[in-house]
Formats: sequence, structure tokens, C-alpha cells
Amino acid sequence: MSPLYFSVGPQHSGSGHLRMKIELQGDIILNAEPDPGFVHRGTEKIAETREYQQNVPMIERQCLPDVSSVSLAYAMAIEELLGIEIPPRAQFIRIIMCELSRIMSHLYWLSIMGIFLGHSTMFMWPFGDRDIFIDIAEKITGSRVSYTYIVPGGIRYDLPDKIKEQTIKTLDYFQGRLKEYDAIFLSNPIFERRTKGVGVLSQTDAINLGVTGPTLRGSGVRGDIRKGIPYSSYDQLDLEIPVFTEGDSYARSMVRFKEMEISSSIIRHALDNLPDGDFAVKTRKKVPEGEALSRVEAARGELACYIMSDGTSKPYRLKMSTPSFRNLPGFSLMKGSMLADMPTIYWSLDYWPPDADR
Amino acid sequence: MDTVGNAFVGRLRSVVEKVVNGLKPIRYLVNWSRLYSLWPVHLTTACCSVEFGAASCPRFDVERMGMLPIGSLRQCDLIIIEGTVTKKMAKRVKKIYSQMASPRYVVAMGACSISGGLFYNSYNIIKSVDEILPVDIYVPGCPPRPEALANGIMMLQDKIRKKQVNIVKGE
Amino acid sequence: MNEAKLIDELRDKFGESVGITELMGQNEIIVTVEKEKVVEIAQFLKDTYALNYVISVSGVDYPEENKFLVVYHVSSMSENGHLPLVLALKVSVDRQNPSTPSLISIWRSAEWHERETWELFGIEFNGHPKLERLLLHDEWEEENPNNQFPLRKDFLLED
Amino acid sequence: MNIVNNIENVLNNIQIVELRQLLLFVFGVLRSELFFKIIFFPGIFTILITVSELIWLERKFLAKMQLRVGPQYAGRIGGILQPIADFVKLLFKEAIIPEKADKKFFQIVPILLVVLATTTLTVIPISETAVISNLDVSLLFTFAILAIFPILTLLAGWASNSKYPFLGGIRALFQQVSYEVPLWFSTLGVVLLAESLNFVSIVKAQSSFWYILLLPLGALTFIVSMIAELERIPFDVPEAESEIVMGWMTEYSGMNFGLIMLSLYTKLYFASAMFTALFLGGWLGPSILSPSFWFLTKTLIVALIIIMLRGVLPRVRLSDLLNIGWRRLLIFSLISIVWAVMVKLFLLGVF
Repeated sequence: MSPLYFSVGPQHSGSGHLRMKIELQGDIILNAEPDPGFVHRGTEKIAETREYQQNVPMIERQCLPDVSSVSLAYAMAIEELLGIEIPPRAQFIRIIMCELSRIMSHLYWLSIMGIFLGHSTMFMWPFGDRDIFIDIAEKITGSRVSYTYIVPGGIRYDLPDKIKEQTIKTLDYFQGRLKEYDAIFLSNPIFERRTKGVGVLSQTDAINLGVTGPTLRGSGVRGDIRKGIPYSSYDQLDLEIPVFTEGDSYARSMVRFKEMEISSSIIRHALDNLPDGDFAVKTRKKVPEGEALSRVEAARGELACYIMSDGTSKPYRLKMSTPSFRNLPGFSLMKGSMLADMPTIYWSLDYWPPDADR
Repeated sequence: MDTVGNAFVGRLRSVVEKVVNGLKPIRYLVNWSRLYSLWPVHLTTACCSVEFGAASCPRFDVERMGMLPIGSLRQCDLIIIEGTVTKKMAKRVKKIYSQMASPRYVVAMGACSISGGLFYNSYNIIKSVDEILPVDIYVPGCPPRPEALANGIMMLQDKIRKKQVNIVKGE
Repeated sequence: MNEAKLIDELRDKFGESVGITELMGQNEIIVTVEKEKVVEIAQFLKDTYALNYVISVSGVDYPEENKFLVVYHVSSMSENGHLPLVLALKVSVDRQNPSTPSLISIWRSAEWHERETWELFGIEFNGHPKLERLLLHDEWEEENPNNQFPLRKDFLLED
Repeated sequence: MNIVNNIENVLNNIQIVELRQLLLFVFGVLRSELFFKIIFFPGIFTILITVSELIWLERKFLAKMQLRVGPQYAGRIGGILQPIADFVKLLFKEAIIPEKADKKFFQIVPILLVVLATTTLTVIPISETAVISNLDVSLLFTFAILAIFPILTLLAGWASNSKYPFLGGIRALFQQVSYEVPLWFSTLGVVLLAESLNFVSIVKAQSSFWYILLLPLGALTFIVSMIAELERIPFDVPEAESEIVMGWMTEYSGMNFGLIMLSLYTKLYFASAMFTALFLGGWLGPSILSPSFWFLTKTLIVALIIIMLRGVLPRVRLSDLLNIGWRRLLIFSLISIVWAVMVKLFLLGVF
């Protein structure tokens, strides 16, 4: 039977804004090649025509489920160029915001993973619980999803009062919900049957292909920037990195699931010993000449922001090496797997197309 | 497509259309059924899809208005353009819109689809969705809140309530 | 992993082809290298200093100096995580016929980055298996025939 | 009943002979009991009402399981008119027939699906008397009808002549054929105990013990393979949304799709009705409620269980689907037959 070529296009309930060219023989995928670029808005080119401060909202639109990490990487690169030191209170609040957006991004991932495997309840539960975290973020930053809260030089305004009690209450409620997710979905025999041994990425391949984030940690590599190169006072927090060695979709999913618990414990720890003091430092519009590279552990993986400045108030060149773009080689895992495994592998990489196309 | 088939074929279609438009209660019934079962196409064009997902989650449930996210494109009658439409995506959006069965409605969600939004001077986007699709409802915001989207859907429902029913060709 | 030792070793091994090298921040080295020797230097870095993990490949356009700069950010990743060293390998390329040997044979992870830089800058990576359209749409050539590479400085955005 | 009499006198003294005979015949049919059964009670009206109520129930019940509200505005009280809104909208929607598609078969399949789905309901007894055709081999009749469905789904997938429906059609064929074998083996136990193929006598034979108590394994295999017949989650493989869009239903739109949805939910109603008739003792129940009411509540409970599975389980992979079908379920059904023989011998007092 001659192979069947078909494209899992942008309009397909099994693919986000991405097209996959799939070659099928019977039920086995011979070759699956991603075709990104459907959400390429050229942010790197537009960034060169705007001031440093103006770029923050546009850069965040890259990865809307996980906004704080993107703006943190951008802010840290500029602070390195300016050579300024961020007050400890701002660093701790930045950690809280990053971990909050990590939990929200993982909840978004878990709900889409549910609907991809045909479990409609698992689409609704995490999405609904994500909304109570959105309430906290809305109280802190004023907007539901795109905060522009972390800016070069610290954060825009201080934490509102009584935010600590609300967060602690939410996190306690969230502990119970995590057990329920585990009961209905993650330890469901059909889920294990569909993800165990599917899309296996060995440890050496993971490093060679340059994948990052939970995809890397699912294959036995303890690669986490927060531990390897601590930034923004992550070193004062005890941080435990979940690593699984099987390297299949199940391992990658469990890494993300464990990370949600760890992030909530980080938030609790950061909220308890929050240093006081001012929360921002005055920054100049014109950034001195030079170049800087900042690396941040976003929810999907390591995000590197490389800025070259020529002394004016606009960046000469801005390059965001985003985690989804670096997980693109992960699509080669689909070769030889069944058509039913395509959504499992695709979404176990947690690939967010606007993040990859920029 | 001239072979616009329907449950009513041939001369019956124009007769039924005359009857439906003539009698108010029947026209009301047909419009009522169309506005309470708007099935959205599963298409995410850009980053507003996060808020469309939030709109269909338990808190702002859009299924209260009968919006069942159905898989195939042939059965849908509402296309929500969520965010920026790049030139590569514009080709597909036009093809998708032509494949949908009439009557079909278009909601442009987010500032990027209305007027190019934050990326107005980008080299790779369609300035506004009006260039490729006849838009019914604009939902401003970047990204618009789920309540704003639900309000947009309700405005679309009011628009359908007052609409003239024609069965032959799509609006 | 002291950085100075690496720079000296690079200096004496490759001599003149290693241009300006400087130390940036806590543990970041910038090495500018000539086009011809970049493959051997990359191989040397990978073997002796285990720099096997490409973070990003970015092209930079200098119209007044009539050159492109291809910057490979490489760090080392082992079984138990990141090592702090980041090396920025810079290759300067003539602006008229921009072409540089692709480092995909050494760093497999540079494949998609190089392909994107080729599409947005027009820098040829000879030896790259799949230099095809990635992010832009198919009719991109017809729409702007004179300047096809958006990230170059002379490609102006209409405001 | 005097209305009937004076209508008859009026009809009798019509002069034209043929017209009189015709009208008398038509009036006879209208008054006949079979006509009432076909059109009203166990027939079309009950099916339509219960099916639309099942659609509404599924959306509301799933929504409640997912902590949300579900359809609410279509019909003021909790969206009760939502199925009617969907049905009328599909009626007036453009039914696209793709050029490449084989037009004849493309349009015949939805009609045939609805026809077959409703014919199977003619043999299920809602109460002692309320059964349209009391065949003495009614179980065999349902065997025959259910065997046609895989052919129709494959025909639908193939006639649409495009990639996704073709894949969906092939998968539907695999699934339904491989699950019919354990389905019929599991009913053998019931036939053995009731010593008859007629639904009415099967239900009567359950007056002492419901068969679900005597043959629990048979009931389990029946319900699992029936879910596979209905292509519902977790055996949703032929229309796996995230892999092949809507499977064999992708190309259908407008009223064709409406008929297919109608046939799907009629099959759901038929599946739960058959389960209650075979294993839960159809209309038998303490006499505080009328028998047909008992039958409908039991069917509703079984339908709720099938719908609840949709909210709880993800979708199974095609390879596991066939594994479960051929290896595990087949063995379970054979064991259930052996178990039924033992129960039969025990009832006859051999032990």
C-alpha cells in the first residue's frame, strides 16, 4: 500500500497553530515533519524599531501562557548591560511571579494533554483551576494574562496587601486538586498505556538534539538553569529538580506534574521570608554599548535572550532563543510510532507555536 | 458551489424560503435555533487562543450559549479569529472559511485581528481580518477577557435574531 | 573550568585565526574566529571542553562594516546539568556573498537555528542538509523581489 | 366513543364506491392499535423525545462532571430545548456534498443509519403489551440489524473520498466487527437461561432473579462491547478528534450530519434498552410504578453510566482496542457461557 501523505494542518483539533506533514503507512508514521511559521510576526525585527521599555509587552505576547519568564529574561539582559543591581525584594517577587506563571503554564499544558487523549474532563478541571491562579496574578499585576509586571530595573509596583493569605489559601486548595488530577488522569491505566514507552528520547540524543526543559529532564539529564546557574536569588531557595530516566512521554508528563508541587512550595518559601525594601531601581533610557546574554528557566525550557546594543535607546539586535523552537527536533520522535501516538508525543514536548515562531 | 444542497431541494427551497421569511413565528424559530447552537471551528490563529480556552473553561463556560466545540469544519458555523493573522495563516483561513457550510459567522477577537494591534508594522501579518473575511462581530482587547468574548457572542446572537433568513446562498 | 586557560590554549593551538577574545560577566567568553577554521575550532571545543549544547545561533548585520556576524552561543550540558561556561563563537562573513560552513556535523542542535538564520538573513550554511523555507510563507519571494531577507538592516518596515 | 361512530356513518354514506372504501381503509388504519404503537407509544414519538432528552442529558451531565453549567439559555429552564435548537439549525444549514464524493452513497448512508437504528427499537418491549413487533426470534433480529452498521460506516467513510474519513471508516470497520463477536457470546448466557430468543419471554423469565445477578460477567462483556459498538469514549477511535478530525463523519454537514447524530443517540438508547431487557428484567419491578415507567428509568440509568464513562476515561489506542476486543473480551464471554451452563444445571437441580 503506497504511503498516505497528509498534513495535520493549522485547523485540526490535534495540532495548535502548526502544520505537520505526516507520511503514513497503514497506521505507522513513516515521517513527521513540523512546518512552523504560522504565527511568525517578526518580533525581533519590530523590537529594533522600539524603545527598550516599549518592547516588554510585545515580547510577552510570544508565550502568553508563561509570561513572567519571558519578561524576566529580557529584563535581566538589559540589567546586565546597564550594570545595575536589583534590590532583593524585587528578586523575590520576580521568583514568585515566575513560579506562578510556571504553574499556570503547566496547568494549560495538562488540560490540552487531556483533550488530546480524548479526556474532556481533564480539559476542564486544570483550566478551571488555572483561573484561581489568574485571580492572584490579576490582583498583583492588574491584568489576567499579559502582566508587563517585570520590567528592566525591577518590577512595576509592590505586592498588594493580603496577597499572602490569598496565595496560601489557593495553594492549599491546589494540593488537593493535584491529588484528584493524579487519581482521574495521570494514574489512569489508559493514560499510562498510551504514554509509557511512546516517543522515547535517550539521554545522549536529548543533549545532542539540544532539547530543553521538561523534555530534557524527562530523559535523565538534570538540566535546570535555576539549579545550574542560579539567577535572581534562586540560590537562597532549596530547589529539588524532578528527573525521570525513561525519556518517554510519560516521564516528560510526570516531570511537569511534579514541578507544579515544587513551584507551589517555592512560592510558599519565598512568601514567608520576603525581604522588605524598595522594589525597583531607576534605569536610564539609553543603554551603554555592548552585548548581553541572559538565560532563564521558563516553563517550557531554557529561554536565552541575547541583546546587542549600540548606545541608543533602541536595541541593535534582539534574539530570543525560545524553548519551543529548541524542542523542534523532538518531532523526529514520531517516526515509527502509531498515528494515535502523534498527539501524545506532540504535546508531551509542550510546544507552543507563537513561542517558536516569534 | 452551485450544488448548494439542503434538506429542501429544487423549487421547494425557494417556496420554503418565502414561507419562512413571510411568517414571523417561523422566521423567529429558525433564527432562534441558529443563535442557540453556534458551533465554533477549532482554529487557533495566535496568542488570543489562551483566552478563548479560558472562555470555554468551567468559570466562563461558553457552552451555556450552546457553543459545542465540534471537530470537523463542515458542521461548524462560527469562526473565531483569535489574534494576529499572518500571511501564511491567511491563506488557510480563507480556505477554511470557504469550506464551512453557510450560514456562517465570523468573530474577530483581539486587537491584532481588528487592526493589526501590537504588531501593526510587522512585515508578515494581515493588517485586519476584514481584508480576507466578512466579519460580523469585533471583540477588542489584547487579549480580550473571556467575559468580553462572551459579550461578543451575545451581540452576535442579537444580530442573528434580527437577521433575514435565506436558505439558498450563504450570507 | 577557568576561562583564561581556555583562551590561551585556543591562542596557541590556532594562532592567528583566533581573533579578539574577551571575558564577559562571570563566566562568558567571546571568541571571534575566521570562517575557514571555524569547523576545527568547534570540533576542538567540543572534544576538550565538552561544549556540546548550542543555545542559539543569531545573525547580526553590520551594513557600514559590510559584514554579517554569525554568533554561536554554546554551553556544555552533562548528565547532571548545566555547567556555567557559555562561549560565544563569532564568525564574520562578507556581506556580498554571505556563506559559512555549517556546524551541524559537530553540533546537531544547531540545525533549526542555522536554517532560520539562513531564511531571515540570507547567510548560506554550506553543508546544511535542509536549507528550506521555515517561517515565512511560500509567496515571500514574489511579494518582495528586491530584498528577501527581513532581518537585514536595509529591509525597512513601513510604520 | 361516539365520535368514532358518527365518523363511520358519514363515511358509509359517501356515494362514490372507491372513495368510500379508500377512506374507510384509511380510517381503519388510523384507529388500529398497531398504528398507535408505531407512531406514538413505543414508536417514533417516544424515540424522538427520549433521544433528544438523552442528548440534553449527556451535555448537562458531562458539564456537571466538569464543574461547569452546560447549555442553559436555550429554553429558559436549564437549556432543555438545546437539542431542538441544534436539530432545527441543522435542518436549515447548507448540506455540502463534496465534488469528489460518490454522491449516491454519500447521501444514502445517513438515511439508512437512522432507519436501521429505529428498526432495532421495534422489537424491544417497553412493557408487556407495548412492543411493536413481537417476533419470536427478536434477539436474532437485532443481531442482523447490528451487523449492517459496520458496512454503513465504512461506506460513509469511503464515499466521502478524502483522507480522514477513509481512515475513520477503516478503523470503524475494525472496531465494530471485532466487538460483535464477544457481544453475541455474552447474550448466549441469557438465551440459555431464558430458553427463548424472544425479548418478552426473556424478560418474563427474569421475574425471580434478574440475570445481572446470575450472569455478572456476561453483563460486563455486553456493556463493554456495546460501548465499542456505539463508538463512544473510551472506544472513540473511529472519530478520534485529535488524530483524524471527526473520522468518518468529517465530510457530512447540514441535515446529513443531523441524521447521523440522531442515529448515534438512537443507538445509545437502543443499547441501554437492550441491556435492561436482557439483564435488568425489562419492565419488572414492584407495582407501585407502571411497568413501562420501570423500563424507562432503568434504561436511563444504564445510559447515564455509558455517558459517565465519557467524562472519566481517555481514548484507547487502536492497537489496544483490538487487543481488548479479541483477547480479553472474547475469553470473558466464553467464561460467561460456561458459567451460564453451570447456573442452568444448578437451577435444574442437577447438583
